[in-house]
Amino acid sequence: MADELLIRNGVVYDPINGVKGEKKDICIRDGKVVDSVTNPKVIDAEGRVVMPGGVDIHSHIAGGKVNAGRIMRPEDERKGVEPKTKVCRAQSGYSVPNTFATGYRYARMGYTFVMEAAMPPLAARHTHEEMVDIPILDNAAMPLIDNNWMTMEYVKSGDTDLLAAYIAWMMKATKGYAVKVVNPGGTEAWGWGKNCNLNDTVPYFDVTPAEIIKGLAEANEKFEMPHSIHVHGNMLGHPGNYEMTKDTYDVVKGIKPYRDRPTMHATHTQFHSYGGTTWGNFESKADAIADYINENDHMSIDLGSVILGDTTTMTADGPMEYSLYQITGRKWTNHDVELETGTGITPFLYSGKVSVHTIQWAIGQELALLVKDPWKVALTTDHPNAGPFIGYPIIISHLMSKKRRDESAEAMHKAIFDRAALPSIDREYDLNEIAIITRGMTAKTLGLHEHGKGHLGVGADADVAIYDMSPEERDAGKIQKAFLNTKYTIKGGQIVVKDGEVVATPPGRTIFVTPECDDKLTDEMLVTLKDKFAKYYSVTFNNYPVQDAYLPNPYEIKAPWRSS
Amino acid sequence: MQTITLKLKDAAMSGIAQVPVEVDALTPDKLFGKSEAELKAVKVWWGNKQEAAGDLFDVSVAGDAGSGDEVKIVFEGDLTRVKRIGDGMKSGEIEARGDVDMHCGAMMEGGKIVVKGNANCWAGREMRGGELVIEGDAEDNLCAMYRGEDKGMTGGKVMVNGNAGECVGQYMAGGEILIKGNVDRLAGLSMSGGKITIGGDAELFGPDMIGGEIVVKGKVLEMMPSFRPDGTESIEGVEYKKYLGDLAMGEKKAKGTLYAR
Amino acid sequence: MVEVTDVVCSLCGCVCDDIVLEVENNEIVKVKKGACSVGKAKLLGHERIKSPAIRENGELRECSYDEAIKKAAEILYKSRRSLLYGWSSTVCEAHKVGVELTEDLGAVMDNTASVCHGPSVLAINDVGLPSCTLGEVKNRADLIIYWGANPAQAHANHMKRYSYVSKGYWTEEGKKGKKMVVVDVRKTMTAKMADVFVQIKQGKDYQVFSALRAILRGHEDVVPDEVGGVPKEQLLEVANMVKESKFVMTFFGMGVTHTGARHNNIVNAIQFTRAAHLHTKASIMPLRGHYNVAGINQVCTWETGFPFAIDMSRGYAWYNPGEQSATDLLYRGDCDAAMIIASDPGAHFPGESLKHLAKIPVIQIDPYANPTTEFADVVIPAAVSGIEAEGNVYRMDNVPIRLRKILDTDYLPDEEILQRILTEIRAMREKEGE
Amino acid sequence: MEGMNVRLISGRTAVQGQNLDSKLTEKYFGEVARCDMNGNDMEKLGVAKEDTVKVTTAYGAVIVKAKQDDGNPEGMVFIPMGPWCNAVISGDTHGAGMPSFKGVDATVEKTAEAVLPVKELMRTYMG
Repeated sequence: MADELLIRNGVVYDPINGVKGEKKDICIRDGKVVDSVTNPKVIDAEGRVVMPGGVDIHSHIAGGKVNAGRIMRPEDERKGVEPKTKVCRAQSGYSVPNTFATGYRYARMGYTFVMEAAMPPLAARHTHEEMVDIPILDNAAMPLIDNNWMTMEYVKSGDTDLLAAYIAWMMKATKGYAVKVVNPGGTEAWGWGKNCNLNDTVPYFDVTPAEIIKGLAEANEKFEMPHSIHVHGNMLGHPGNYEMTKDTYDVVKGIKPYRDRPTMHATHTQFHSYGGTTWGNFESKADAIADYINENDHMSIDLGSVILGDTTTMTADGPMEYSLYQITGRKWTNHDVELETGTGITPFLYSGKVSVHTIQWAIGQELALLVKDPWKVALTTDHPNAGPFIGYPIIISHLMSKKRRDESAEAMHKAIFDRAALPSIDREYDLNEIAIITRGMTAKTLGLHEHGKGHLGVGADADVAIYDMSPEERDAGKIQKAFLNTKYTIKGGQIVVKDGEVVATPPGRTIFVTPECDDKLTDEMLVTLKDKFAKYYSVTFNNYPVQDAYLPNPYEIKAPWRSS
Repeated sequence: MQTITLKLKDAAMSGIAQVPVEVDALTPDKLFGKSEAELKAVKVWWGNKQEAAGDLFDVSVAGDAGSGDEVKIVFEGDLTRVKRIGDGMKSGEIEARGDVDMHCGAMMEGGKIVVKGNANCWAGREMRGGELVIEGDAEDNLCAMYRGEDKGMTGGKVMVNGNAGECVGQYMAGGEILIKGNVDRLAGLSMSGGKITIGGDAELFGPDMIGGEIVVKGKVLEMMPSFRPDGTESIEGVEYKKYLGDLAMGEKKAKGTLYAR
Repeated sequence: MVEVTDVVCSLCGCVCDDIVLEVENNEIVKVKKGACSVGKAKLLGHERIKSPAIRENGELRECSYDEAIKKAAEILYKSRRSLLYGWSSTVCEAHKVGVELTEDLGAVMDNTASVCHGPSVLAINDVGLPSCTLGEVKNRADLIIYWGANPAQAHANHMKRYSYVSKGYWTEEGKKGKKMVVVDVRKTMTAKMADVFVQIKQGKDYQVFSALRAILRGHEDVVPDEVGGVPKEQLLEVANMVKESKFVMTFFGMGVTHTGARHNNIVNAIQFTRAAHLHTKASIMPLRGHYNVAGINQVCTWETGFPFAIDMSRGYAWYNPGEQSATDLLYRGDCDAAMIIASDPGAHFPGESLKHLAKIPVIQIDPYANPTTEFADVVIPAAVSGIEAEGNVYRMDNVPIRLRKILDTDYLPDEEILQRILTEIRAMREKEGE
Repeated sequence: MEGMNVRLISGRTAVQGQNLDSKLTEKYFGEVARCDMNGNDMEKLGVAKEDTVKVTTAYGAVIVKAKQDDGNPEGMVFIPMGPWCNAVISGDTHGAGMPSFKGVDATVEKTAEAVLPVKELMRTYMG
């Protein structure tokens, strides 16, 4: 007998299908949304908010960097400990939770897909090993391809087709999803303790970060890639960086995407929207960035919104983490990866008593509120950089309630009234807009809506979140509570959370993209690549690619070469 | 005043292994207001299982208490494998009659603990307030931080009549420690506040200090090579050499002070 | 005869992956390329434990896998506090089952880091670790420091593949364009190759690091004329070499973790690297011993939050080396049963700790008999990972590499043995209605 | 002559590594059940290569064979890591999890006693 489920009478928000708070039944059979069911188990969702499973576009949940953060922070791991239960494994950690806690906590918030935002190709096996250990969630990971010597050499020589062949090989070798860019050129320069601005020349490689971004965007569009290039630009976190951020966006402006999606996704934009020239006169320039996004259609962004409190910052942007550690003097881990990328990790405390942190806190929300079209914005905290993902409900409650924002601002450093725009913004998100920035936009921007994610149309994955709140709820505290623990989370047709408790822990799938590249091009590229392995890598060419054993539940998306 | 006497039964430590009994559930504030039957039923971790306090200890109760402050717990029997005595305690008094195992007085916020014997490692770990008296020796990491934390003891008073082991007051940020005897290496490691007084000898004390002070009344067996002499100062009528550091942390951070003879 | 290439060595933390073997009739007959003498010895094989066995009246009696696994499960199931120790010479797939078993039992899980680079992990807990992959060293480093380490003996391919002798992008000339400093208490084989040999007094590493840090931070004035047996002039010389380098790499070994201030030596070594970074690009790395000791630290960390010495008795992880680490549990007589897998405490633990191991029931899972076998009450032979079983391992720089299966075997892989023990334990629990 | 006060350290050697998985062999025994000393120290003790010496610490005593290695400073002896060295090492880790495998105060003296083979050495722990 078919496995059927009927979610009855919920108030459904399914923005991809244009459903904005309609009372509607959701029928599920064998893990998919269907038209009708015959003999289902029934969930009564009368008066409750129903959304597709959440889709996180950018979060650091698995891999060497995250684990190095855990090893460095036993004091974080001792927070949030929960003993094993009949269903759940033991949990540890707050800003860098163990893999099990990561799966449970996301599922409890109604999320069913999370994108690991940065996978060092050489350590891709590690990322996959951890992703397999994250229960419930479907996931994917973006390999870092911007500071790679191969990339920079092809950008320099202008061989976009060969660069595309390299991207294709890398996606397959790492079982990755999209091209990730982190401080292009700057991370390579960090190999010598240096850094790069957008138009600086990368030491020894004679290319600029701007050229790297442009080259990768062009090469990415050679294929029918579901996602654009995913960019963490240069000079993250530096006062006055907003001009460079806009210049970065301009770099890809003329490049035509393969379909109706942006050419570049700019991630954790909060960290890139800074005015002033020093930390002393630091101010929000979220308005300037929002204006740019409002006026242009080739860009999407995610917030990187700040959650106050202690967290663990981690990024492939090694020089940025070094500057942060120089400010705090706290512990610092760095891990440069040969020929490819790097990693920096340092703990950080965002305090509402500190002017800079207060302004940072405001910027993330300003971006959400000043960008007019929510289809261009995704909710993230760049977990755990601006704060742990379990803070999402806090941000949702602030975006939905001007009153809540005013109350929070009142308790914070006065700088928020002088050097940020947030207190003067009246806009409040509605639930439809929340559904957009947490599932509709993210699924669409990643191209996952065509693979069953982020919506509840017939044929979609039966990933559903039922929140224990009425669509009329205006109390920010109650909204926050409802979004932290669902009434039900359903993953692939199976109830995984009930009344805020995890009740089942099925394994998730790993989604990866296979760009299809001409053999001749590939062979030509491989001559250069094999030479790199022979001379410079510390592992062999044959031991490099991720073996199938690392993806017990694979889901492949093919990206054909574009004929035109 | 109420006195609760908990004598560890001999059977608990008579197996081939001495599996530690962890008594963080047995503090004056947690036991206040419990009847003798309730008290005996309190669950105590012993290895991977929880046992009723009454099954592990002979329990006797005398007197009454109006608040946690008026509760005194006396631990008796072989306490060498009894861990976490007074862990997180907020008020009242604990007397441990014998040598105690690790984490005695860890996370303590108030009240008083007297150990009539030696204390194993991590006594007074992350202590926030109250008073801890160890009549014998304290082993290593007295009043230190938990792994990875940047603060150890932040408040309260600790007195050790005997000697203490390595890393006394590691990452200490406040409060006072007085050791009458000698200490092993690295006392006051990464200390940022508070005061450690060592009655006896010490070696390599104060490394990576960024605040606070250490006074060594006995012999200095070996001095850190990264402190700057800064004249002399008189403490209680005795002339001490003063040092500033640790300069290995850089000039800006080197705000610790050592006094040695 | 078949030639097998890209074979991954499962001996030390170097995890060399360019080994070429000749295989004939399911036997490795020749190591053609890539392995050092130590790795070669492993690949060519040693005498194996023939059969599962259970100790009866002091003697090991051979038995079936089923019987040994059932006996092992009984021992662990009955235990109030068992120690599951070892793990560094097996693959991550086995580690995962190990963590699950630990959690299920409410046991203590510890690994051999506890007696080699556990102190390094403790130091990372306090200050982090500025490091890199070994290829970075190969391509960029012009100053190599080996401190308390003797790779010429213990990691024979290390200098050739990754550091002093290797050639890379900016180091085309190999050792010609590099300098090497060795800090040790005795003049080892490695020390004899060094440009500068700093001979320090045994146990004085800590103060030497502090002195170097003070110098690198501009306070040479406070440093006395001699620190830890090293003249100040030589400290200044080393500090200058650091300042003048483009990329300085410090590798350290058990000469620093086993002595004096132990983990605080490593805190200080890392602080030295942080101070060096003010002048140059500076990185530091522990020379990990077993091929997958880094891996067990990784797996334990993502699954429990903590890298070693993990106590699951309360159903969640509590981490405190020095309390839950294996030598401590045994020395203190804290545990009532032990399962030893892929390691040999019999040879590598202090005698004072072994006395307790001799008293309690011991399960051993290993391909080879060793001193621990003398204590074992249940012996379960395993396939050799990297020769007879595949799986993931982490090199000393945490680069994940997949071990290959070269030969067929009837021995069970570690993962399967553990899974079967876990299944038995769960069946016992169900039977008793827990 | 009386025992000489020394500092004992242990560590890896290549041959010890080659025999990690064959510790019950003669090769391992020959490599690991030995004590490297400075030639001058050997002279003072009146021991020659292959003579047996008794190394005693506060935690135990062990018999090993003497071997000359002038890379060792005088007053320090080296026993490769393994069962013989561990016979005289303390289990106390000072709350750090790591025993002091290096830097142990010891005395060395010439002895006529024989080195215990590994299995017999293990049996001494059985009590």
